Amino acid sequence: MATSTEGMSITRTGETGAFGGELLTVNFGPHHPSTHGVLRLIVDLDGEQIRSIKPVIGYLHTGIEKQAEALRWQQAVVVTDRHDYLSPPINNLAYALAVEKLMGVEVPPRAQALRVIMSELTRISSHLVWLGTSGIELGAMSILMYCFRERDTVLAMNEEISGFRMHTSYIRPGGVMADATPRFLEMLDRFTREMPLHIDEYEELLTMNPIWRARTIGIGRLSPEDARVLGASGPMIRGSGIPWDLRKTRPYSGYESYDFEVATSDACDCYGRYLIRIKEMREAVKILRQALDRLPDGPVNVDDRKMLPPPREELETSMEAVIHHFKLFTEGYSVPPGDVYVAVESGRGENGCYVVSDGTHKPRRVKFRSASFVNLQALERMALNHMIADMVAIIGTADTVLGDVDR
Amino acid sequence: MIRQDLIVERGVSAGDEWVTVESGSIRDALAELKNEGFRLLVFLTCVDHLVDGSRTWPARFELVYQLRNMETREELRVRTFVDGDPPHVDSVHDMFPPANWDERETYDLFGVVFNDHPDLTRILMPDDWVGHPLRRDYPVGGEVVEFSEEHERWQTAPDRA
Amino acid sequence: MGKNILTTTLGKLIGWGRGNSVWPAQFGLACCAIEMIHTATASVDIGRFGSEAMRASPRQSDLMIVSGRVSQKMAPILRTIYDQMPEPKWVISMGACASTGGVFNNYALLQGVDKIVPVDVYVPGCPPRPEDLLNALMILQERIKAQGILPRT
Amino acid sequence: MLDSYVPILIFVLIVLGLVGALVALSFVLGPSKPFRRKLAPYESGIIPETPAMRRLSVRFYLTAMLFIIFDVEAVFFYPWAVLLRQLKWFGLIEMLVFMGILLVALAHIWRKGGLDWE
Repeated sequence: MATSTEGMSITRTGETGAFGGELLTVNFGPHHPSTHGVLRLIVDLDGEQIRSIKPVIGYLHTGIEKQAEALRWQQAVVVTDRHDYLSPPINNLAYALAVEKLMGVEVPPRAQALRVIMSELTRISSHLVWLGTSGIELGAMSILMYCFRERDTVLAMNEEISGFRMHTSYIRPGGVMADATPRFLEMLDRFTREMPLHIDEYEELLTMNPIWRARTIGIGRLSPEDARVLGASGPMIRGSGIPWDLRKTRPYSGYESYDFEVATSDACDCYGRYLIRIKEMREAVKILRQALDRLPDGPVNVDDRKMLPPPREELETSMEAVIHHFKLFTEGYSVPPGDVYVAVESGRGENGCYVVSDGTHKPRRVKFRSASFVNLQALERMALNHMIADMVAIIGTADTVLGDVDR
Repeated sequence: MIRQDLIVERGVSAGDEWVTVESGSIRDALAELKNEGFRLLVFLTCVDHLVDGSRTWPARFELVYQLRNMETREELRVRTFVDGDPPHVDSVHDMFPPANWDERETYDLFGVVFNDHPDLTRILMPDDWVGHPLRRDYPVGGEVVEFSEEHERWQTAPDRA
Repeated sequence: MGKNILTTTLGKLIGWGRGNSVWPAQFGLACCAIEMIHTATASVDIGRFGSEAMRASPRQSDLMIVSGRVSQKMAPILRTIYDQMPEPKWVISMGACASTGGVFNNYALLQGVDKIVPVDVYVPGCPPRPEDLLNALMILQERIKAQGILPRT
Repeated sequence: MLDSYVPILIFVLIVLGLVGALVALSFVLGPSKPFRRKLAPYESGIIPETPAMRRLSVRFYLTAMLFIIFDVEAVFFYPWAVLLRQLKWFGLIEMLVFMGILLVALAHIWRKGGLDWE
């Protein structure tokens, strides 16, 4: 096992700070309660002011892209769940859309609506985790309990429709795993009515809270030019006044048929991004409402026998079904050669999936374009000359998930 | 769009436009595209075409630059093929800041050296890791699963499997 | 100290004290960490079992819940944190990735955290439900209560 | 005269006895296995090679001094508050004068910018 000590230890540089004190090199290390995962920042401090930041990542590198190359096309869905573990269905959607584009297959409208429902539910649950953990880092203890109470209802819905709380693997190339059960639709209906009231509770807790406003207004300033140059996406770029939302600019999976607003604010700081995420949760509930009211009926999977196993009862009667079933579960299907890039809007920003196929039954290369990996690079520009305590608010507002960064 | 002499090949794959460029002139091509409005580098990665029968590849490593024009919402994929051990290509971190970490990751996982990159060190793997994991001749590793039919192949490189 | 009526009752008292106040170190790595937070919040309250105070520093914690996948780069750091925890200390390996490498059998992950730290309770699941983690904690509490007085050195 | 201090003596004895017993018990019953790596400073999992003792910037010293001045001022309030009923008007005016002087000092520091951190 590589016990590298070189990259681990830190040496204290000796330059002098502004008021004669020496720069203290502090390790905002991998095991830290407020880094939203195993992020490590080597920070040079002059008193309490940050003079330089050097992010060190890779402490959660799981080799997901190598694992996807060793699995078959339908098996790789399981791996896509786990790199951005706060929005698993959205990762599945990126991978599924990419494979379907390569196969030249179109998913029936009911499956598209169910995919939109699961994506919006995941966006809400991802924002709830962000709000809860960012709040508790800045001292707002009770917001965590409120947020995770609602997140439990979302996870109960995930479990109802796919049998799994977090990594649902619900969205697959060729459609979705199973149709929505009536109980799921009833839970979703109650959720869309109650959630706006809960969001009002969060707003009462934080929006006018003087401590919260003092800790977030004017902190983590990212100018529109910086956001555009650094390639930030999601609330990071919308927080700087650029209304770039992939669901509007490059719509996918039927998003153009829902009307919702893109939450932007030109405050360019943590408070602006907090308001954006709260508004995004309200917009997500509006989309869920529309999707539920206009849920088309029909099949939920493509009826392409090469891609998806035939229904169980057909196995007794038709011989082709048995052959398809056997071939699918021994070798899996093969995708025509080519490469494609599909980008979807996750809670953090643009989560894309670049898939290269060489015609065999295993992908040649699966590259996940992760929003957190790019937004983390904006951290250095936002946090310079801030206090070390504001560093916590800035890491929080970047909403990086370290599984997504390290893949 | 960009000067004809730079383009080696052009095509559309599953709805995405792509252009192949000589590996030596990657900087000029990207500079030109940037002036035309493709200011955002969505991602940069590498694909290893060892033992890839789907097409005859000019070289083993294919570097992929995905560019996007935020105003007209167009996307263009620029490819270039490099070879050699280790393969060398010019860095574009000054034109596209996001490329800084992408290039470090591509160096870390594929071993592609980007000339005059400010800090070309490993970003994901431990600093003293040997080998570049995402190359096709690097075994998937992990523990050998007993009684699995890929018991032997799991450890050996694909071309000797 | 020999085994007599005094030490066994004292042992039971100490075991009861230790068992009901196991403070976990906040060692959140990946997806299981989110489920660990769920265990600590109101719906499945770990506070009823004395483990609500998730300490950030290893100095004040006596249980390390390894929640998530341990990569090769994180392994020496996990071992350092385990060393820096005061005695007596226990380890719960939460989730398939921590216990056996889980879904990822590849170069990047440590195939099971018991390769570097002695593990007391394994929790299956990917990620396990909050109730599973609670069950593991209760199993650990029974084991702690049975330990009684530990040898001095 | 001394017997009015007996409760305080009993209180001190109980405190010392309890704390002493607890520490001794935990020292005797708890296992302890110190070794170099465990005693190394904890910095988020990384063992630093060089000590963290560096020359601090002078602002900390300024803030510390300000705190001490106004903390000592607060200490003088306690005996004054206890005896305020006997001191009647004289005590009140005396304390206001005392506070006035310190308020002038605070205003001077505030205007000179000693309080803001940048």
